[in-house]
Amino acid sequence: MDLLEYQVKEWFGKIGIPVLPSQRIDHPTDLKRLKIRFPIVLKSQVHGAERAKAGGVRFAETTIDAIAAAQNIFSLPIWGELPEVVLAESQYDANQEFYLAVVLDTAVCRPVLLGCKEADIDWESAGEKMHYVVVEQEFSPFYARRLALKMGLQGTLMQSVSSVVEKMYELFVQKDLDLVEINPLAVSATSQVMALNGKVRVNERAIKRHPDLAQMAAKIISRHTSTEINGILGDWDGVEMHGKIGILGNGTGSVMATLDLVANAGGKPGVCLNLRHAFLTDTTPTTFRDRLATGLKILEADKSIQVILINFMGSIPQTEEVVEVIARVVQQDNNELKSQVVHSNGSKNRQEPNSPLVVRLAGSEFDAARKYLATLKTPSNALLVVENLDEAVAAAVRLAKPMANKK
Amino acid sequence: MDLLEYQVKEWFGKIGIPVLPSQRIDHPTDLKRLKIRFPIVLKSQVHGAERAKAGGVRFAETTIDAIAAAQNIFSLPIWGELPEVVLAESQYDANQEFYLAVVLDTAVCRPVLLGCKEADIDWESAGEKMHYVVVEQEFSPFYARRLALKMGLQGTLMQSVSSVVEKMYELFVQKDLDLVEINPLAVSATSQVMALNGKVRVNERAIKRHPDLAQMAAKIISRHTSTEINGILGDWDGVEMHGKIGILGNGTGSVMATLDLVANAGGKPGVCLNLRHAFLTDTTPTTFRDRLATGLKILEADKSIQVILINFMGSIPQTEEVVEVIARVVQQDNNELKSQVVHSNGSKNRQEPNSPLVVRLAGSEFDAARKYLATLKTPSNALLVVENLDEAVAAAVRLAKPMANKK
Amino acid sequence: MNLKPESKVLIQGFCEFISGTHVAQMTAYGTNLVAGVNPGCGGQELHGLPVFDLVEEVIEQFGAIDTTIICVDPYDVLDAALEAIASHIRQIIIITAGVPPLDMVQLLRKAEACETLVVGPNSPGIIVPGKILLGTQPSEFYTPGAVGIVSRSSTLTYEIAYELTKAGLGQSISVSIGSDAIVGSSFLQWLQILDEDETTQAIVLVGQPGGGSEEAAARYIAEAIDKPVIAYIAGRQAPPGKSWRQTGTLATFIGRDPNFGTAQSKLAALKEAQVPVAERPSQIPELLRKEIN
Amino acid sequence: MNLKPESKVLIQGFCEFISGTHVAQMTAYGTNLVAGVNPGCGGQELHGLPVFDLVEEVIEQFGAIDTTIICVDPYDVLDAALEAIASHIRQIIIITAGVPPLDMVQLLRKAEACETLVVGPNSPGIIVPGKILLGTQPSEFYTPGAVGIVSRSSTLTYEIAYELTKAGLGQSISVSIGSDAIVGSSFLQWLQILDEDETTQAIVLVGQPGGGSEEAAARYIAEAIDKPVIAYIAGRQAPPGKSWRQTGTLATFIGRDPNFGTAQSKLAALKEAQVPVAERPSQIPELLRKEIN
Repeated sequence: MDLLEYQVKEWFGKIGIPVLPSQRIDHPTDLKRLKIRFPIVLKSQVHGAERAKAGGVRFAETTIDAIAAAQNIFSLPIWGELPEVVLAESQYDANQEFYLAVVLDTAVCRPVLLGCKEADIDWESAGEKMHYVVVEQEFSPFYARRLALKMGLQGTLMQSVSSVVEKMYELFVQKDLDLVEINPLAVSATSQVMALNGKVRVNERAIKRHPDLAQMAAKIISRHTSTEINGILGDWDGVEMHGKIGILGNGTGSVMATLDLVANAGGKPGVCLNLRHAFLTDTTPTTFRDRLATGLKILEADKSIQVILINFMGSIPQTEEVVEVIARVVQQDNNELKSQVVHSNGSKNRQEPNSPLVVRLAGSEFDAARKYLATLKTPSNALLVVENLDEAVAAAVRLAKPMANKK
Repeated sequence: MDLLEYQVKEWFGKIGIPVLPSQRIDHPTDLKRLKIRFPIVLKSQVHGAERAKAGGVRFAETTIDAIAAAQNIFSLPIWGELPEVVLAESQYDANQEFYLAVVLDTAVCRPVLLGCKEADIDWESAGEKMHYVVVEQEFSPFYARRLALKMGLQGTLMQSVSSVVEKMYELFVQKDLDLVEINPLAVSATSQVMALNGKVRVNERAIKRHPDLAQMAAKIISRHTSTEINGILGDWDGVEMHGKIGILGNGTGSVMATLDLVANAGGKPGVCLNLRHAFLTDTTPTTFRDRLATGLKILEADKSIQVILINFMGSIPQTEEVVEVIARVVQQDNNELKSQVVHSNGSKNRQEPNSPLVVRLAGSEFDAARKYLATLKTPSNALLVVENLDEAVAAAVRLAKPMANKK
Repeated sequence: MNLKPESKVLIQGFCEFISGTHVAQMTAYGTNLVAGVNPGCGGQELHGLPVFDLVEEVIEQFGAIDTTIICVDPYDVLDAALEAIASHIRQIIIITAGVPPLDMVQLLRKAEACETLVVGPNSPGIIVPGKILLGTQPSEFYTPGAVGIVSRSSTLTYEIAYELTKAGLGQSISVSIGSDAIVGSSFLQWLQILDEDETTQAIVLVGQPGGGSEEAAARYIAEAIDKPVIAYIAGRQAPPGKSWRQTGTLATFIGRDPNFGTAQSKLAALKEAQVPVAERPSQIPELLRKEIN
Repeated sequence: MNLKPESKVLIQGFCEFISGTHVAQMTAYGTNLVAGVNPGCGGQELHGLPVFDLVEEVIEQFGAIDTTIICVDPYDVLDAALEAIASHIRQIIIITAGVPPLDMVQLLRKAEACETLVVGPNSPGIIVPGKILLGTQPSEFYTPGAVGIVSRSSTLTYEIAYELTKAGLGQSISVSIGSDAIVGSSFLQWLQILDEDETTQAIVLVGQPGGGSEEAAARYIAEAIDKPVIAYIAGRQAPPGKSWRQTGTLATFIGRDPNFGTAQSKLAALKEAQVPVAERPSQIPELLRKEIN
């Protein structure tokens, strides 16, 4: 989950990272009660990158200018997102600008401190200019000094930069972050440092143990579409493609392998979901059964999906209830089909049944499930239960083809 | 530094330890705007023990009763301390009462979790009933469960008690405490737990790195006498006795050894101060020189002190400045003597010079100092410089005797 | 690694990642499962196991424990593992998925200092077919034999075992190191164990996008592994963005390939190391046969 | 413990607890003081020592360091010590007084895990008269000889050395373990070192109120020390309340004597162990002579 700039700066201020005086503007008229001095800069609070290029950053010297600029920014979508908040901030005379970050490096299984004596880095050629320190053991300020010295800093500037890095690390651990970045960290002519812009990415698995973060996430979920959420909260635990075959599985590797098989068999994979752990959008604890039900709902709601391929093998939690969920979905089709014929609302497509389900079940734990599913009365093609994975994939691909543009 | 109950409960509430609804009362009329429901209990916020016995805890069922009780409490000193605040709190039906604490055990160099299934323990016989767990490595909740199980708890009560201990530990580390105690932790008929009273002792060496604590300490220092401060903030780094010979030294052991020598030579040691590190009352960083000056001032202000014995040996920081401080004190005597004779304020004793100084200096670093002090013109007996410790002690004892009741 | 059938095993927690069926399966397989630990439930019995509140109580009753299988809620994994380490358990298998990565960083620092092997999190564990089952791998897909499997996936691990079994190729050891971004034991450690294991004649390496462990494994195979290795990488057709999630967008800074974390990068490394790569799980047996013969 | 004169020594920090005189004294004594570390001052020279920003820079230039003497501000001691441990320095002497006790708890956990010896905090260090000086003990009061001194005090340690020297009794090793409530190395460790040291023929133990280390030392002397030991305990005449400060008022709970921490408790334990106790520092030489002869 990525925070907005004004939220990042609130956190920075609280933990003691120097930030400029600023004020949150919810409506252009708030600028009449501005508590900071002109000239100011007004910044659109959106998640998308390249906000300045898109016109989301404007300078103002008077209240009238500021209100006009804010009106402009409030009505300017950036990467499809309209800001709910604009940040008004003092201006700062920077002599130098640095880049600082703390990031979790999964290759070494440790947090890494990053620093560069340039801001706005060209990522392609950053290698030589970017310095890093791996936080091998429990953090202690000497790791931050190591970074500042590697960056070539000395004396008091070395100490004030390393003290900012210390606080970034404190935030990183306190809030379970994947990334905290200051870009740029401005250095004044008198060697004072100031975080002019910052980025914070919260690890999605830890959100639920921080009440403040859980609240932020819930707010984002309630206000945005799933694709936007995907962009803001980080990836779903799944893959979003635009083909016709939706995939549900248990475990990333298994879902990926199924996706590959579908593609290799000439099919087009659509949204693929891993049901092994909670979705980002789940605000309360979920069970496997719940996630299957949610996953099926997401795929049914997706208009491009024509076939749903479920791949379960071995043992999954709550086998009986899981089979019940599948049975209910398939039978609901039946009921819905009838009810929709009666209360047709004019949309011809809605009279059609839901996407057919190809369910691959391998392993003796599913013996009872297979028998039970075989007894269900379903519309033809609504449910196919297969044991062999290659066969299941072939069936899904076959079912997807003749039904093109069905929905 | 010991916190008052209402401060403890604020901390408990913030960290998630269950406390009753309560309200801070600064003046009896605040009870007209009471936000909690009657019946309530009103508790005097003082540092002294046995508050209830002294009449500092009263129950009230109506506003009129409550105001009367509060007036009573506000005018009742306990161990010489008048409360600035009274705490109004809801009442609670306890089924059982436990004792919980986290304390730093210096013998094992680790924090220790303590728990007992009885509150209001008789310390003498607590041994068998009190259970403890040493937090050997970094704390993790399993240490708290170990304690709760040793206490003989089970199921959900075991879990809710261990979760309280977890939070106590979090507070202990976050605020650098010597002790955090809940006494009693009430358990309701439905196994809900509630911290009815608590005690927090902050380690005095860590106060300065917590801005909130430093502020509390400064407030206490500004409002109380030094003896009260001694009681509230914990011991001075020194010993307070009531004899005639004040002692200043560098290091606890050296001060203690000097004290013993004085006592063994028939003298009566008074306040003894160790100048090796900052006094509790120092709110800003100090140097050795500063502490010597403060120490001399404290002893001069103490009316029972008749001789000051300084024991320095080997090397002390800032030797030259330190000698300068001694010289100035001795010479100031001269000046003050004159000025006091002129502007006599009627108090005959104040015409007398300050207490004589016996300065023991051993080691070659003091060679220059000895020479310099020998050149000073001082009233007879105002300054005696000796190298041998036993001799210095003998001189101090000798000087203290004929001047009995001088001040 | 102690994988002897008689070694003593404990289960910590019984959340959704483990079921009575799994426990029964382990017991039926002969795993010496002595007890379960579930705080607040001490004195009860669950899935035929005596349940205790603390690990130290189990050790008091049954003596030293060799391996613990952790299935507590994700936010309690660190505590459970630290409790196990404090009780001198030196092999930890974490089945639970969804553990916050910084908890894992803290755990791994401690585990390294105490020379403790951590497998997982988000791993179905280890099986030595016919001998011992430590985790939730369904034993029915396995038969004893000479192929070692090391994988980052959960279900895909036994998907591949199933293909081998169907093709008449038994397995020596199968381990999933866990599909999370940060896991304890590495491909390298397990390749070495399998290389030294006398029963193992060939190795199947199963990878997926994210991180750089397959690349490191490829280099290690080229340098140090004498036995034949076949690889399978899931997710070739998945959009590449997926992999960034596990690496932090800043991984390139520290001198890494911009392709870092993609299936393509892994395939290239394996090709460079001359490790044959299967197109799909069902192709693995035929590739293996070519290498073994 | 490596106390060889040629072992390499570093100073971290130059706060009020160390002066140019101390540094000059160590150098004059032949201590192989290679550098100082003072963040923000790298490249400068102080008291004749080259100053660096980081410990690792010193090691890069001078090779492995045996001992570091920490004199940073009290709140920076933990960081300095962790930096030293990360740079594989295995002997740490902390001169600084006023270190928060919970910082020490954290440091000691780490030091124990890394087998690092920590002396102090609030200690003037170690002297091997005529050979090496590690800390701020004034060497002028010492002469080489056969009496080992182990003490919790600072100034009182060399007060006693001075008495010995004046009486013609030289010293083998003198160490102050530090007078804080929580310190690294213990009386027991040093009694063992002195017992094994070939030069040492007799030991002086110097204690003060607070904690239970003198009591533990008394029991250890009775059980394990063959050489004669003389004790001196300061603070017999001090009001007993003082000792509580260092123990937490709750110490009695865990099965301890209500007298715990007082000078009286220490004297009783020494009597029980039949260790002769001096009344005053100047009495120590005569007691020693009785034991040696």
